[in-house]
Amino acid sequence: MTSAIHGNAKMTATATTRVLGVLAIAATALMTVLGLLVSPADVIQGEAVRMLYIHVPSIWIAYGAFVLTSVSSVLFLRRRKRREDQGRHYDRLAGSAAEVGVVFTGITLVTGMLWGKVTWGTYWQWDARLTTTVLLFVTYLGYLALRRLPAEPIIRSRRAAVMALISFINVPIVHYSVDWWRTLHQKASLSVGRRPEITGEMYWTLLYSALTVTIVAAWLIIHRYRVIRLEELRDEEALAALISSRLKKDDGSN
Amino acid sequence: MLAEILLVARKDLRVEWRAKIALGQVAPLALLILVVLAFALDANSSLLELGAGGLYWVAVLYGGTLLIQRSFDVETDDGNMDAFRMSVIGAPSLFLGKSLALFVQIGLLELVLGSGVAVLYNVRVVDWGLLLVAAVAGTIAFSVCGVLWGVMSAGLRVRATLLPLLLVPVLVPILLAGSRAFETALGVRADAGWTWASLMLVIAAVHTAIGLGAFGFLLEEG
Amino acid sequence: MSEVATVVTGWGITFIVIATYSIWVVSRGKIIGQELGIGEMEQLDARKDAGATTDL
Amino acid sequence: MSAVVEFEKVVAVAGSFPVLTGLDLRVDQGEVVLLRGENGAGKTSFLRACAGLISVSSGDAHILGFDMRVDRRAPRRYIGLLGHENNLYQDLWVREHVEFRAAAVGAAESDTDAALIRVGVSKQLWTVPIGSLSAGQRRKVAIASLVVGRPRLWLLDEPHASLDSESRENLDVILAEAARLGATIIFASHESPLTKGIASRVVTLGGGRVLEDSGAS
Repeated sequence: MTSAIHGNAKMTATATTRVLGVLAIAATALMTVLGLLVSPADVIQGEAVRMLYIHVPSIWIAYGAFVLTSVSSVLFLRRRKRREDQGRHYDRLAGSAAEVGVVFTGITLVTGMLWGKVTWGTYWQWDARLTTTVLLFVTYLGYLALRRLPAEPIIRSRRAAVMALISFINVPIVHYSVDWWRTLHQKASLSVGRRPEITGEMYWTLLYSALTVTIVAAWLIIHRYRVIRLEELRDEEALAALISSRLKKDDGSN
Repeated sequence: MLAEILLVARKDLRVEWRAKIALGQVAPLALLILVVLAFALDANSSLLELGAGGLYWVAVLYGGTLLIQRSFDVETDDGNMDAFRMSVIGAPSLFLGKSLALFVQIGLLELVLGSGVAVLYNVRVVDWGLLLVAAVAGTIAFSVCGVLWGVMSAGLRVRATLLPLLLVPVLVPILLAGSRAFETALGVRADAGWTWASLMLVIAAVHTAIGLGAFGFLLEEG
Repeated sequence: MSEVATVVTGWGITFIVIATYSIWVVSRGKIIGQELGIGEMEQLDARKDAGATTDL
Repeated sequence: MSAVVEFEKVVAVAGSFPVLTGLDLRVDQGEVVLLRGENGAGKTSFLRACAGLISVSSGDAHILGFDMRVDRRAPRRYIGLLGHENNLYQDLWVREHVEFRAAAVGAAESDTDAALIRVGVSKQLWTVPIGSLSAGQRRKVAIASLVVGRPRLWLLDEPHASLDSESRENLDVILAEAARLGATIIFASHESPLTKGIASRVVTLGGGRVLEDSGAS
């Protein structure tokens, strides 16, 4: 994926992403057929189980995206001095992965709440996983807010990278504290609807959905990366024009 | 290094002593929050007693965030950040010095709030040791996180709104652990208060380590 | 809401979100690309057939 | 004479605006350089680049022998910078502030009183909050905070702003003496007729470059 991004930073479309895009649409269509029509209803959960084909892969991919953000941020901090682009490649990767991660975390929350309404009878309960996920969502929304602020590109990238690392370190702390909180107070919570045994056709459908979501996410990250790159190119071009116009003006006045 | 830390902390505390923002404005406001929270719960005394630990930390979060803002408003005012960067004080000392000053200020705020909770919510302390350890650990974590995020949002136009957004998710485990530990210390819950308190110490240590490593890096411009 | 309606709502929201986000990303790329004059792929890569302008 | 400032084709960018566009300048020890130029000519940016507060994106920059592209923090301890803003803690008392600045740059706190007297801050103001001072008095406190650190390189941005004529002359005396003792002084000013006197060299900036240099060899 890195090479696909790298070699074509100057284009808005390439053969690779076009193939990936077509693949994403085809895979999604098949996923819809498999998930909504072909796969059977669950014995316990009935039709609601079909929500999990979106819900579960979404959170997997969200976590994957956040890991990518963190790894890119570490690479940014470590390599920025040695690289010609001052590590901005990693910064762009971190930013685009985080945004896609936030989108999929949002999808996880919405589908999870709908699933909960059918299965538990309530949209929300203070389940450890739900609580952690919503905190994850807010944390990375903050990260994106920090990235959006006007600042010198290098300062902004630096701040963002540090924040990405702190957030990543914080995820397990949040998770374990919330998890521990809930397990200590099981009585207080509603009886948690058991997640269904996923076997046979359901298992394969879930696995296939995960593959589909991965393709979609990869395509999104690549394109988002390019948009960031294009924005930077636009700024650089404007800057170069400014420098040359300033130089010309001074030469003229001399 | 210790001398540098104390120099920075002394300066911050002296600024506070002269201006009296923490004691004169933030503490009364935080007390007011305690009153408003009682309104929200319809002054139900048994609910208030049960929730005292959590409500205390909510009020600390509110007042502490204001103190963190103030701590960095002082540095960004009149271009002070430049003088900060031009000084010979090392970044780790700056970080620890500012954290120490915030620790003292938030600690004072907590003393006021603690008395407020004791009076308004009618609580009794059954384990002073736990209460103290949890309060100290929570305050350390609060201070170091505050300085870390404070410098990150310093000089930004939108820092008044951005700082809480960045700070609160990181502080969630502290608030959670603090609330539980206080509940045990106040005798409303027999749970593992000490384990929560030690979790708070671990979190405080983690963020101190991050701050020591990242502060200098975040302080520089361009 | 019935189970089926809930499932359809969940999938529907997901599709709408992903589609909206994709369109936003792609169109933003196109707009800036055009500003910079490096937009379409076939301008850079002559081997591709001219019909492949739609960016996926 | 050793070079204190050596800039070759320096380009610096602030935000997305080029503030220095290939600036060449060499300043030797003991020189008193007056920077002139219109608003936006790059005077402030040049001073900040000398202090290492903005980074050099291309070109070669050395301050006091330190390569600014390697570590722009290294020379800071020898530099006194006075910007447009006074860098004062409004809530502190005058003397407390100067003491803190002295300690923060590694100078002796005991020099505070001498510095305040030198700059002409009257004694009854020493225990007054800075926020309650007039603009001119604040400027003097800022200058005292610089004097106390005995910098080897003084970077002053409109140092005479809001000072009365007596204080201006006093500041010129202080600067001239510092230069005699081996310090290098670079200051920006619009009001050249008033301040040209102490300058040994006048450099005019424009568009982020040197347009005119009275001391160019």
